[in-house]
Amino acid sequence: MTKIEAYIRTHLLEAVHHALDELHVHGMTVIDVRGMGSSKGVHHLYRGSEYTLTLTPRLKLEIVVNDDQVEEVVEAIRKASYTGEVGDGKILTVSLGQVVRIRTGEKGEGAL
Amino acid sequence: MTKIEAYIRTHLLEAVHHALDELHVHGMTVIDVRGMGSSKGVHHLYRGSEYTLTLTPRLKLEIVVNDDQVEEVVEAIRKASYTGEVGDGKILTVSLGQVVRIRTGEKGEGAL
Amino acid sequence: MTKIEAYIRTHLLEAVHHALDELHVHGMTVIDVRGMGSSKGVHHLYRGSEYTLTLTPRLKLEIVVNDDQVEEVVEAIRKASYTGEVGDGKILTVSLGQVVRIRTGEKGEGAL
Amino acid sequence: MNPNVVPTRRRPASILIVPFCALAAIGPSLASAQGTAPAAPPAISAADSVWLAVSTALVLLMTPALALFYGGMVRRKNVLSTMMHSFALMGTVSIIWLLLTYSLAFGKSSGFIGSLEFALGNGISMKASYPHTAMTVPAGLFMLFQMMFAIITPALISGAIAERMKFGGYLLFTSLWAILVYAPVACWVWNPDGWLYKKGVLDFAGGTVVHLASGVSALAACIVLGKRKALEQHEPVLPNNITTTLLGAGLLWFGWIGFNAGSALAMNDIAVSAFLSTHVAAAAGMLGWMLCEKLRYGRATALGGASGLVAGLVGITPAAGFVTPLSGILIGLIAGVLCCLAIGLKHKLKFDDALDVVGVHGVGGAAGAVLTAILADATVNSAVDASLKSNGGRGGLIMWQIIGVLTVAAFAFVATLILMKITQAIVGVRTTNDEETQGLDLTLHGEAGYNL
Amino acid sequence: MNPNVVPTRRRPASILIVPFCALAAIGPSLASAQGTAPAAPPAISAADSVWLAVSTALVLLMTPALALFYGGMVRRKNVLSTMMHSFALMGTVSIIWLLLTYSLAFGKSSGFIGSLEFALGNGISMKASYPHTAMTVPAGLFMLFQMMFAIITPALISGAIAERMKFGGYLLFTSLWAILVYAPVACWVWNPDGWLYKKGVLDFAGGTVVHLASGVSALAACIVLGKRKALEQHEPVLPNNITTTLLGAGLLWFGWIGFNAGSALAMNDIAVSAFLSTHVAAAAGMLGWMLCEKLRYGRATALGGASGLVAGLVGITPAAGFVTPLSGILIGLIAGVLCCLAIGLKHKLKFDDALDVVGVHGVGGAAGAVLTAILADATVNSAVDASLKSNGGRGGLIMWQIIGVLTVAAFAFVATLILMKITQAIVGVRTTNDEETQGLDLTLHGEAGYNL
Amino acid sequence: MNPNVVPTRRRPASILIVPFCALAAIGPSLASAQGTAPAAPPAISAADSVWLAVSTALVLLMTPALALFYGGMVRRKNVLSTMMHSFALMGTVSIIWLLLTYSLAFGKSSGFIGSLEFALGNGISMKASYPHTAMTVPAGLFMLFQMMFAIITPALISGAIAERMKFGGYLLFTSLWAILVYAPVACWVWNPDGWLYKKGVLDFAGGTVVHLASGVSALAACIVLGKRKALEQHEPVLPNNITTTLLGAGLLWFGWIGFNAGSALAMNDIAVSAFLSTHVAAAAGMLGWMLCEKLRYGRATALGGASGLVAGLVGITPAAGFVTPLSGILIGLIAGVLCCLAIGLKHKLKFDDALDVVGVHGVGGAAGAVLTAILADATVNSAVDASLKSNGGRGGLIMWQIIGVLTVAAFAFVATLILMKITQAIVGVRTTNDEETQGLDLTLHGEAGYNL
Ligand SMILES: Nc1ncnc2c1ncn2[C@@H]1O[C@H](COP(=O)(O)OP(=O)(O)O)[C@@H](O)[C@H]1O
Ligand SMILES: Nc1ncnc2c1ncn2[C@@H]1O[C@H](COP(=O)(O)OP(=O)(O)O)[C@@H](O)[C@H]1O
Ligand SMILES: Nc1ncnc2c1ncn2[C@@H]1O[C@H](COP(=O)(O)OP(=O)(O)O)[C@@H](O)[C@H]1O
Repeated sequence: MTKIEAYIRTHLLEAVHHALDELHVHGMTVIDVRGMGSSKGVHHLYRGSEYTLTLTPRLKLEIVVNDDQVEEVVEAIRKASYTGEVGDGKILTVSLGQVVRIRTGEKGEGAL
Repeated sequence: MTKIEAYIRTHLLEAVHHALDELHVHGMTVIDVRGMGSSKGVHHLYRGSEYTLTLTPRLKLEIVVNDDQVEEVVEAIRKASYTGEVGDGKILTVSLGQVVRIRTGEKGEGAL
Repeated sequence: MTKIEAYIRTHLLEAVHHALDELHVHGMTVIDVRGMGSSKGVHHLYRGSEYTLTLTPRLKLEIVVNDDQVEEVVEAIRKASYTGEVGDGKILTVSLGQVVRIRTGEKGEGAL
Repeated sequence: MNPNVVPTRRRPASILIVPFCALAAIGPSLASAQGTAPAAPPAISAADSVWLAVSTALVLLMTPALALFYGGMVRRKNVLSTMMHSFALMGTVSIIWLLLTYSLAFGKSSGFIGSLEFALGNGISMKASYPHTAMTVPAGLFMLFQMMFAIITPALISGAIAERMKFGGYLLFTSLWAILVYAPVACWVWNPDGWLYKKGVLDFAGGTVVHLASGVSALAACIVLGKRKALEQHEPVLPNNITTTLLGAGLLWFGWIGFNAGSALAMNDIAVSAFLSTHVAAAAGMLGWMLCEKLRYGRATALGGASGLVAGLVGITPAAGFVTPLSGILIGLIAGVLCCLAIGLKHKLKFDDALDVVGVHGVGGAAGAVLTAILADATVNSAVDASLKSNGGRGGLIMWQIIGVLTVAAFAFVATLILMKITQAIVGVRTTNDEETQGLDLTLHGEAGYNL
Repeated sequence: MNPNVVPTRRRPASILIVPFCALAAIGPSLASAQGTAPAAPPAISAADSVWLAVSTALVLLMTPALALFYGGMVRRKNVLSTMMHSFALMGTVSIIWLLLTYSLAFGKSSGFIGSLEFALGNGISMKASYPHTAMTVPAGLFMLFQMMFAIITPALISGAIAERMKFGGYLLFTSLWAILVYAPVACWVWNPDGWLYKKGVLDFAGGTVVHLASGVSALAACIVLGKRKALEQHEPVLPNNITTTLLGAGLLWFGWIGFNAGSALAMNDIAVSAFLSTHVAAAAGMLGWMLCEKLRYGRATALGGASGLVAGLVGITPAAGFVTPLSGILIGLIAGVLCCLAIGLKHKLKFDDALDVVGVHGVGGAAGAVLTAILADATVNSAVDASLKSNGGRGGLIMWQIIGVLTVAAFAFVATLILMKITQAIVGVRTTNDEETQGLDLTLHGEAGYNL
Repeated sequence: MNPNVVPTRRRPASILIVPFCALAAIGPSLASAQGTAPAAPPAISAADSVWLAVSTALVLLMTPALALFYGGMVRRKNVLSTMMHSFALMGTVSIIWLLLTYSLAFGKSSGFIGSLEFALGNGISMKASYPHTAMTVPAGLFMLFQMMFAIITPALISGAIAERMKFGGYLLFTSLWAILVYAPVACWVWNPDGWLYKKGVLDFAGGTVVHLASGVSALAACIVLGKRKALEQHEPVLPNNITTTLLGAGLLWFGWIGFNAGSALAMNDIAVSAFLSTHVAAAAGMLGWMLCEKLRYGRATALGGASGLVAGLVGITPAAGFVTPLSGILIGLIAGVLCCLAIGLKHKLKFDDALDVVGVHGVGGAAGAVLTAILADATVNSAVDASLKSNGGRGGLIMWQIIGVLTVAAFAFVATLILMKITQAIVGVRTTNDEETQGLDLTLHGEAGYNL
């Protein structure tokens, strides 16, 4: 089993969600994060004090899939979260030890 | 060393916390997340516009333990976060490279 | 490729940020979390009801780096997030399968 | 007993003290003439009417203020349902009051409940004053002013039943309560024919009618309702937004000026005294509560300060127009400290009074009523003089004031128990465990307070 | 036609009904004398002036209240830009009104637009009353009171164009609108020389001038602006903070007392009637909307309650000083239910009226205006009698009221289309996609509403 | 010099201009009689009393409003401690004022400090007017009105010392300041025996007493306290909730009507002028600041708009009842732009004035005082005429006004330095580094503002 993690732009969640649906991937966890990378960051202005916050709002997605699905899911996420502008983000894969479904106690593939 | 990750229902945090105490596991990190899976999601109604938000509030737990503790901890979490209703969540394990305790610089088991 | 994860004190973000800059590491994702460990937790008082919240605000940092950089980055984070008081936190490393840059589709080292 | 010498919170405004404007306008001669010939109702005073209209608007604002005060203290998942408890009564009780309960409270009466003479808003003049007591303001305005009191009183109860009551059940219960508890009690104490009123019981702005009645009813209501699951499971119950509660407290202080100083029903020395004693009592209440916290817990909190100023305002409500400024400080201080201690009762006695309505309004209201009898000063308000006389001195006044407190408390408690049981039988009162854990905002109203 | 018998929302305050204070002071004799000799302007009344000053302050508060009401309903990334839409007009329109538009609205007029006699604040006395109608308050105060109406009216429109309009474009458009739409319409309906005013059209506090005009203009404005991207992409658009919206609604209710009861321009029976009918209409509006939701969606919401009380207030605005309390309940109820249904139109007709200005203020304003003609009661306000007479009875009044609604609606709609197009040509009206996705707070103002 | 011809902000309300109500009631004859025989105090006017009571309530609301205004601007971890800084003074200063400082400010005086004649609230009548100047309102009400000014002035200082001051130290310092700085300054400028008052220095509603004094003291206080660690470490300091600050600004604008127009102490042409100039100054101040931001930073912000309207209100405070509406616009505009630039000083001069009290209230207050002398208009307020005469023309008035500014500034600055040092010695003023990093809400008060 593998966990796919993706850092994406906040407003592209719907698009990724849609792309996953088409692959019949229905399980996902979303986390509000702040990220920095190649992009410049955002300017804030409060009573004349200007701040450039390099950390800008992003979403982190975590999707546990069977290993055979990894390729297509990664590709689907990439397409759906692509804009071509600096700041699009990254997709990572982490291989998991075990996966347990709390409700049933099923392990491994059955847990999804 | 292994990191146990669990997606659970928000109101079961206290229960899991309690279960971990009994195993003398005192280190944990909790993250507010939104998740989707088999459960239907929640209906919102604003001035006649109805939305079904498939992403519902969940908690993600991250617990670093020694490999020999993994089984009992996973089981303890499963029991404590179990309701039997769709939406209970998942537990994952990720094997770690190294673990460092910032305060002391201790590595590995000593870091916990 | 490796993902370095660190649980640190919220007010030390700037310091770590600075330390990473010096290593020319510009990519990072920051997550607001609550953590417990050796430290006692914080007292809240509302109309005579006192609560000790063992979960206190912390930040989780996620930094993807090339394997050759892991050591120096971990060390840099440790130095920057060190106070010597109980509650400084932990640093973990997780080895990744693949890493993809959404904007370009580059994989592996090129993705950073 | 000749009503013209009955001490009232109303008469000073209209007869014993002649409104300034009349003075300025018509001069002492006619003024004293009025004093001696109450038969002829005093002319309507535009200035007094403006003051009462403004006070009415101020008291109107207190219910949204209460929504904020309470809303900030509950958990985020229940913030809207809690605020709705106050807002919704601005809808239901306003209509009920105009159509029915104003008449039950202020219509001609045998002493226990008013007649239907004003039912459906009949016979409420926008030009002439309320017929049964001498006033210098139009009856319609007096009715509106009293309406605001009728709205906020049941809303106060909502703090006790927060986070676990069915919305339908809440609406039914509060409507019944407005008719069967508030109206009678208001009649007893404020209707010129009311039996407690005739005994010279002093309640300037509602210590008994508003705070004691709601505080005691809160106790009965939360006993019937039972504890929140979170308490049983010892989960921490953290207020979602104390800045909202502070805002509510600030607006309550502002509105309370209309509540107390407006209860003089005219702009005169009584109104000014009430304004002053009210303000310093709020100040002293805040300091008293914070001091109590500092001594007991080592720190003074913002929530404590907000609670303390409300406690001070509750304590001074029955006394406002009857006491000196220094007595105002004393009452506020006592109320602040006392309520700070009283909110501990619920833990000992194991009832779940979510937002401490019993400790603040019940205890504070009772204390205020008794302190009023002790500190009421004839030099501040000649009505006190009359009241002392008709009760054969201070002792008699205190005794009757205590009798008033006990009767109202007993009635409100029993009646509320019954009404809650009836509601339980008809539509139910308690939400399901699932609704309670998920939060009432989403499960009962389909909304989230914050989507931040 | 002799202006002295023209029915007006103003005259009752000053001539047909004699202010209390005058009464109390000078006695019936002179009072009736005034009634018969309006040539001699009535004396300035301090009490009436206090009431109008207070009412002005209350209406002033309504614009910040609107900022909160609207601000809570948008997405968190646009909360400040939305609140700025209301606050900024407190800056621009206040100045424009003093320098120009007060004169265009209330200066001597041919019936369609006022002269420049008061331009740059000239000839506005702080001592003497407005010269063209009999009033008991200083002209400067009357001008200030009207200024607050001029501010909030264009601010109401901002709800329709929220989350996607350029700030510069917004400021230009609203300034043009204040001059070229609000001033003329106010002149037609409220200027004693106004052509609709002379026809005896009844608009007590602005159902036509304020709500209908802004509601219809909102439709035109959001048509020109187009839909938000989020809607096209069917993203959920969740209100960021409904507690803020509830606070705004509470403050609006509070301020609306000044808006409606203050429009009597004196403290008298008309003011009291207006206060009462306004309050119960708000109450009934809240209940109506919540009932409608309960029946349609199975649950009543807090946002619905807040929307309903505003709908009730919108509905009663033109009627306030003309109808009985029971009619007030009826109007509020109808407005609440009607607006609850009307906000569905935008989905059918596919225009993006972000915060339902059309459904609430357009529909509610129109309904209120017509209901005013149907329910206006001569026993409440003798101006109704005059208006009925001059229109040859109820039928004629209703007809003229409808004509008034249609003319104002048509004018406001067309004029707004043109002004939006002009603004588009000069500075542009629509933000870029990028600004819209990132949020206007950061992209247009460089701020985040919340850094929690 | 005969006090009866001393120009005052108070006399116009009572003698030079006869209250409307009196006019309406008693007619010109007696009116002019009053004008010529000030010896006999004018009758109490109910209408004037209502206006002052309402104004008092409005100013009361300004301190909670300030708590919101400031609370929204600090970091979330300090929101409650910052709000407490305002709320707590509603407790302490209210009591201190009644018991002591009212007498020190307004008791019979040698010119520098008042006697103890009113100490412990003695001799403050609820019926008769303040003995040392002719007024048409009861002394008790005048005392209450002034109390609200005494509360908010030290609260203004709290913005400068936010996020790093011990709560105990804050309470001690502000109490000392209320007694040893506010009372004397109020005596100099507003007591009929005050030495600056006798020089004909014009301060209608507190430009010198309230804003300049607090602004300069803020500078001294934050110098003693030192910089926040966050600033030294160049961490971004982001306001936690600007919607809260906007709400505060809206309520401040609302309350300021009472602050300025209420300072006429009667409902008359002066009050109306003050209301009008105050409102347009706030409007112009908002536009001025936003314009300044637009030019300097390319964007206008919501926080800037809120700051600008406050700056405009600060600027007009000393001038309100003395200038024409157009001068009001000018003063507001200047104040808005000037303060927008002035808040940059702290970066250059390296003092940590957290919420820009120096830049807004210090600079704005000083500018307002001088502009008052330049623009004060005898046709608006005959007191200006008297003041010009007694100072030998405009030049003399300006000179004396500047002397007033400099003396008050010097005194407030030095006295604050000393009081802060004393406080430091007794209970300490600065929180520990740990408290500062964790946030004062949790460490000093044991609360979190938000548990969302
Ligand atoms: N090395 C990294 N480690 C962790 N997160 C990263 C890293 N690089 C980028 N990110 C995440 O991806 C987001 C976008 O990355 P960025 O480099 O700005 O875009 P791009 O990949 O188009 O150059 C960042 O905001 C951050 O959340
Ligand atoms: N494939 C997945 N990847 C990541 N998180 C998941 C996945 N499936 C479920 N989750 C998390 O677990 C939570 C509960 O899962 P769900 O499938 O609804 O319950 P159940 O396991 O009882 O069917 C989800 O809200 C989500 O946070
Ligand atoms: N076993 C663990 N698993 C996950 N997170 C942990 C663990 N132990 C500590 N943490 C994180 O590190 C933070 C600090 O740890 P703590 O043990 O309190 O400090 P120290 O390492 O100095 O003893 C905690 O708040 C928590 O977020």
